[in-house]
Amino acid sequence: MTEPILKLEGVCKNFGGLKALTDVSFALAPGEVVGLIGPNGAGKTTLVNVVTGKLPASTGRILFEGKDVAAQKPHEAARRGLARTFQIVQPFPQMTVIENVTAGALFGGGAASVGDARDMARKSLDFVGLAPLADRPAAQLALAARKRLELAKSLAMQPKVLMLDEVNAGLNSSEIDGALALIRKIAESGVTVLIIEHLMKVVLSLSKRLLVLHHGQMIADGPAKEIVADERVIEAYLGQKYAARLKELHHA
Amino acid sequence: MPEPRLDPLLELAGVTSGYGQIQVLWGMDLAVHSGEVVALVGSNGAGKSTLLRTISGQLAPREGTIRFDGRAIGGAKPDAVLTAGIAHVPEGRRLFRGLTVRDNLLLGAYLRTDKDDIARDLAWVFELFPILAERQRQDATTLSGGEQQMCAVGRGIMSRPKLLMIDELSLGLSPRMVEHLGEALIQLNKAGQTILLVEQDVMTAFELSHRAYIMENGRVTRAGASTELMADPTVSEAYLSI
Amino acid sequence: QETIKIGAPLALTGGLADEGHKQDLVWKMWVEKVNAAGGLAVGDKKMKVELIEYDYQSEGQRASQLAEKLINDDKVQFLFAPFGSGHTKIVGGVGERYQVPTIACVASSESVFDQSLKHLFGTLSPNGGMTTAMVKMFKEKFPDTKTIAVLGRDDVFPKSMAEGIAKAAEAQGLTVAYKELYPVGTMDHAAALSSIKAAKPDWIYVSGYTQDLILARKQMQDLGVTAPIVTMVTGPSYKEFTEGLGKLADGITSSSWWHHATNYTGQGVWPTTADFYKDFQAKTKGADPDYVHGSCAAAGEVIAEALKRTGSLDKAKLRDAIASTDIQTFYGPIKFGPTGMNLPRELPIIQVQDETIKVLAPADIKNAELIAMPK
Amino acid sequence: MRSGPLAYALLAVGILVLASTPLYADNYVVRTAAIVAMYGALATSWNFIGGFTGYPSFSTAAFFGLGCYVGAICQRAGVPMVLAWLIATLMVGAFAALLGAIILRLKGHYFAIGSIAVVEVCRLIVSSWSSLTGGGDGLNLPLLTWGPEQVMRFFLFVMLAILILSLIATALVDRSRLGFGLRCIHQNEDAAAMVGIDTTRYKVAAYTLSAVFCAAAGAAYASWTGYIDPTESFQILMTVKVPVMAMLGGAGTLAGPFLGAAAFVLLEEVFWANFLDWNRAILGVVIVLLVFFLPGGLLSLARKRSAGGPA
Amino acid sequence: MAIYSQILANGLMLGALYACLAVGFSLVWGVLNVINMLHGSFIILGGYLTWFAWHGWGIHPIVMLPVVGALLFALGFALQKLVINRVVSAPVLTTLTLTFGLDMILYNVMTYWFTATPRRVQLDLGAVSLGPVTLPVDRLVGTALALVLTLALYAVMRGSNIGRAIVAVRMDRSAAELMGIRTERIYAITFGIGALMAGVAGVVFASVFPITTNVTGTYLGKAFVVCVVGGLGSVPGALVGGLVLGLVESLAGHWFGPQQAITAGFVLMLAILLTRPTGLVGVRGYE
Ligand SMILES: Nc1ncnc2c1ncn2[C@@H]1O[C@H](COP(=O)(O)OP(=O)(O)OP(=O)(O)O)[C@@H](O)[C@H]1O
Ligand SMILES: Nc1ncnc2c1ncn2[C@@H]1O[C@H](COP(=O)(O)OP(=O)(O)OP(=O)(O)O)[C@@H](O)[C@H]1O
Ligand SMILES: [Mg+2]
Ligand SMILES: [Mg+2]
Repeated sequence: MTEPILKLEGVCKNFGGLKALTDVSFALAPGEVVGLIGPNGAGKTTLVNVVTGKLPASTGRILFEGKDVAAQKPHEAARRGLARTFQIVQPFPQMTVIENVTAGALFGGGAASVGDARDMARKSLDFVGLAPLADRPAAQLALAARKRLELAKSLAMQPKVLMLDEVNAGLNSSEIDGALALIRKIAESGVTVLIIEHLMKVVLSLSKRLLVLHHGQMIADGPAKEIVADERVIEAYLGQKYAARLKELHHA
Repeated sequence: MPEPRLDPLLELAGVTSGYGQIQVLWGMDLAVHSGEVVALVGSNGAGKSTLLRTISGQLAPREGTIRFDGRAIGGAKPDAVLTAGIAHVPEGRRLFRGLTVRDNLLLGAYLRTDKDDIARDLAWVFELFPILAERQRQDATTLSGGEQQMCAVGRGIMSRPKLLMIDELSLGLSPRMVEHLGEALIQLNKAGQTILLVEQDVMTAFELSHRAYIMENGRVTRAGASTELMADPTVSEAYLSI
Repeated sequence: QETIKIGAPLALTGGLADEGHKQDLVWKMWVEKVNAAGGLAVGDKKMKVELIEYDYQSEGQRASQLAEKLINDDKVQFLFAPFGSGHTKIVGGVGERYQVPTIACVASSESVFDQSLKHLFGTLSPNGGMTTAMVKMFKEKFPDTKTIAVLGRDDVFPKSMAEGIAKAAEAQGLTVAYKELYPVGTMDHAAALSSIKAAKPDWIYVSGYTQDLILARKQMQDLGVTAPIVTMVTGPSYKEFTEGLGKLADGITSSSWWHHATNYTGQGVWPTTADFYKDFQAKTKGADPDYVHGSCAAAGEVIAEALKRTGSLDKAKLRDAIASTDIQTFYGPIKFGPTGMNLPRELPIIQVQDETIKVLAPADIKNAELIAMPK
Repeated sequence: MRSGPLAYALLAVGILVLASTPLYADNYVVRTAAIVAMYGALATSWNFIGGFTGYPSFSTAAFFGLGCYVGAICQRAGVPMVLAWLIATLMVGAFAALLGAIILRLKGHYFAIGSIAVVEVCRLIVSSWSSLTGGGDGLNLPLLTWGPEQVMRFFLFVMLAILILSLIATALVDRSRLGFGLRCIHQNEDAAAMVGIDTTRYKVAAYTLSAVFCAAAGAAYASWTGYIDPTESFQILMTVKVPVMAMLGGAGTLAGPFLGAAAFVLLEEVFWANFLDWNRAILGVVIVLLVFFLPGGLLSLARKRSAGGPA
Repeated sequence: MAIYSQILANGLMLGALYACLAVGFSLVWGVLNVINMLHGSFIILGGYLTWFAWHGWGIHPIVMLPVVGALLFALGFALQKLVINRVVSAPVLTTLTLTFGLDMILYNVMTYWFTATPRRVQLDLGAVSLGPVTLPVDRLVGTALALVLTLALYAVMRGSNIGRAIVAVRMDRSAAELMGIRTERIYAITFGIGALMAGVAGVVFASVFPITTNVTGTYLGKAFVVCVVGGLGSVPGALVGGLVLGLVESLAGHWFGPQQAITAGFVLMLAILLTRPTGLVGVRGYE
């Protein structure tokens, strides 16, 4: 059993009286691809925010490569190799696509100079297939391209753990297929990936293991097949109709 | 009196539109009849939201005509379009922060002056979405994503539109929530509401609608009864895989 | 034909606009009168006077900028400094650098003149003269006066008055029961006045500009703060003060540098105070001049005298001639001390009685007795 | 901020014109040139925080005023003039860094208010700390004993030097990691932090840079006029005027703030010389028109011409 | 102890005036994202109109209240409709530059016509005593008016369609359009209301303080502080901010002398900015 790369122990986060996360614990092994699902408002985005230092945890430990990083700032997380994408995409709108990615390489990816960073950025644009749009201002991109830009930026930061917060929401089926291939490629390069998504197609086709958050609590953690059959998960998240549809597919 | 069954409630012919120098719609034809649920599906950036914005008056069409309820409404301002009877539930819910759920719903009735009817419609929205009644004094943006979507739809209903246009009903919602909202829409339609639904999740869209249009690059490429389209192998290949 | 050019950076807009307009008014009156008489005598020929004014918008930086413009672009031979000690210092500094004689008509703080500006001359007497005599007189008339409360604006002149009166009062055996400064931009005096009320002083002394004083008087009334003597410096010297307060101004005492009730005779375009008063009333349709008007109108005579005596436009000679000025004017004697300030003289103490200004001292122009504040 | 050759040419011409005024013009023109250089330095300085980083800072007058006071107090204590300026620059820089670490936690509107409050608080503290600052009486500084021409030239070159230093700093920052990071922060601060930019440190650096040149200019200005007081040194008007200048020229560009400052000072010059009663209103009208017709600043004129059609 | 009841009364009365002074500014800033540099001049304009009516024709300020309110509403509405709306969605620095320019014009016009002479409406209504506390009648009436007007505005904002529309436009302009709200009109109405509140504050102020154009900057500064202390863009925020500021200044003036009173206000403001940037009762969302 390898040492987990990211481990949460009893993490809680409160907003005033609201308990957004209660006693959340789990661990990710290096290179693993794990899905995180849960109803709207369950606390998924909050979890990412806490792990990346955007929000301070109220209590609990966050271990990254064995070190407690609960008190880190976002930029420290980025430099350590903890990258994330935003549920609502956050580009630097007036900058070109390549500049956006260069920022990732320069500050998060440890590039020595702006020139080096540019080279790294180019590679990561090639990787996600955005190279043709490199000189467009980010604001002009359509949604799918913006989501790719988020990915490219995160990749340029040379992350060890990548947290994807609904990168596929709003994409249609064929676009999703492209995105899936891309994420698989990233995972194959050894990056640990945590996928947050409401599209079960994406979650199921990428991850063998699923975590389920509900009202800020981790109600299930285990192999995907078992999880989608779990009554609590169906009750809280999938709904009977959808679960039935899934089961049908499994039989087919 | 025109025959309501035959004459479409909303009719677009050859509409083009866009932003500044970017043209997005390249000659859209589309019709919605009274009492129908019509779905509009298509790839990302096809121009679905742009189409709804053009209908609701946030964008002016550059060419073509938009007729609603027998009148041309192309180029009218949003308040005029709303008065004519079209409500637009925008992509991403766009509830007003700092206002309660109830105030948000009442803003849907901003242009209406019939106090008693407004109260009745509010009660009807609360009946349709009981959770909103429970939360009516809460700041709307503290609702969960699904509840916000209900509130947005409810706000659309509050203008008592002849046509309700909903953009991206299921975006970012849990499967269970999508199911729940779908049921609510069917209930609404049964009560006589005409609906134009833009939906990324094609399966859901076809299930909820009578007819559907498929859009690509600012044009309609396919149209027909939803059940037929769903059965069409070319369509299911391109748009349906679980 | 050559003219004599006098430059004046003035505050025609901004906080000091009213004062600026007063200066503008009487200087123009003086120039008109001088030119109507053919001009000023320089030796044996007469030269017309030209007054060049710019609005410095009550901003010190701009005042110094405009002073330089006047000297460099307009080639003025003399400068009139603007209102107030602070801005006088700034303009005086510029005059000094270019060795252009500068006449300050409305700066009374000694700190302005103690920085060895050799080209700056002030027609007001030191304001030290306003405190000691006042304490002495009030103590004499109202022997029960034991305590004083002082509230002063934190600005060059009002602050030095507040500090001066406190010192003079202590020196003559009074107790200073309250002494605070309020900052520029104070909107409300209620807190300070409530504290003063609690201290129950026999004499309340407030210094500041007209608008501060109107507010302070009004709030004293509202909050029931009274004392047998209430002094507001230099409130009653200004008609804006008495007009703004109406009945409420009654009983308020103050000191001033000049009052039109005085009767001086001297040289220049207005040989007597009455002459000036008459012209002024004609010009303003019946308004009364205050010390700003008087001091500024007399300042021109300093220049006239120096030109007459030197008979040339040589700057250095003119400067020396001004330094040795010793003349009588309708405004009173002007003779500069070693720092360039007009010599101390007995300054008028005034009081508002029945909404008009009465002079309590000095004895020769006195036309009323000190009365206690009406209850 | 892509500064083309045009910007550099404009700058060079501008600086040369200012520097050469003593050759052909009278002292007053030289003085105006020095004031242009001074405001140019202030606006260029503001650009670090306001232009690059996009934080609406109104602290300029605080730094300027503190510069005046630190310089004056040092000089009165016998420190040689230039050394006093240096001390003022360093001390105010350190102060800005400390202050920045506190108020840069605020964003948008709140930062704007915080930064403007700093000016007021500094003014109030300076005016109530009479033992050190002379309070409302102000402070006198030793006047230079040279002739007026020499003094004027000297201060023209001092102000020009500060301006040039601020421009060089701008050009350097523009090309560096710091500049890149600041522009990222301008565009989207959350995202900037997420790509690994230490936003706090970067912002503090920008804020400090925006202070040091103001402090230097303030200290030099105090020596130049020879008398300072709290109301003149901490002018709210200056704090609003400097960003307005930068906006007029083009915020976030290399040459814009300087050009805006030059235009503003010259316009003021023309108006109050020619319209005694209405100078303020006329300047107001000019500002309103500029906002309408040149929202991107004066530089956008030049850019429009050189850029040609849409890309 | 008597002195403290007086000090508290002073503080509350002053605070209500501060609230009245700031509420329009806060609204315009919060809703339109415009830092309205004209606000101080609007107040003085309202004050001068009152003074001239009183001085020239003996019209009582109470009568002028609706008149001045209507005039300033019209002025604000027109300014926004014709001028500011053209750049209203530009960054805050641009609109600030614009209102700064407009204020230079208005200020110049006012000093030219009215001069800088301090004017005062000499109502001199005397004072009433409540035990050890003396309450000036005019200020008491002013305080009551300030409170009533502020609360009236609050009622409008909370309960009426226009109020909801104003909040909606502030939060999401394009979604508001979809509700049939004509956003430009709402902007103009909001700016008009801001000017109206400034105008009526001017009426109250002219009856209580001497007014002159010199104090426009002071008023603006107070409005800033009140907004921050209470919270930007909300009526209760301005009310709470005004009252707290009035109390703090009053107490600090008593304890540390008037010189420190204003400093105390600013220190309070900085402290609140740093610990609770949204103000004491503010809502989030103006970052
Ligand atoms: N900054 C905040 N302040 C107060 N409450 C917050 C804040 N951020 C999130 N919340 C609340 O915390 C809860 C969890 O939100 P979160 O965004 O983590 O949900 P989520 O699981 O990502 O939901 P979704 O699937 O809709 O994106 C919600 O009730 C939300 O309203
Ligand atoms: N405000 C805008 N300015 C410029 N271009 C825009 C704007 N909004 C959308 N676009 C462009 O118009 C095109 C169509 O966008 P639209 O939002 O209508 O697509 P859509 O079909 O609704 O897609 P989605 O499924 O992502 O919602 C896209 O290429 C997009 O980049
Ligand atoms: Mg989320
Ligand atoms: Mg869309």
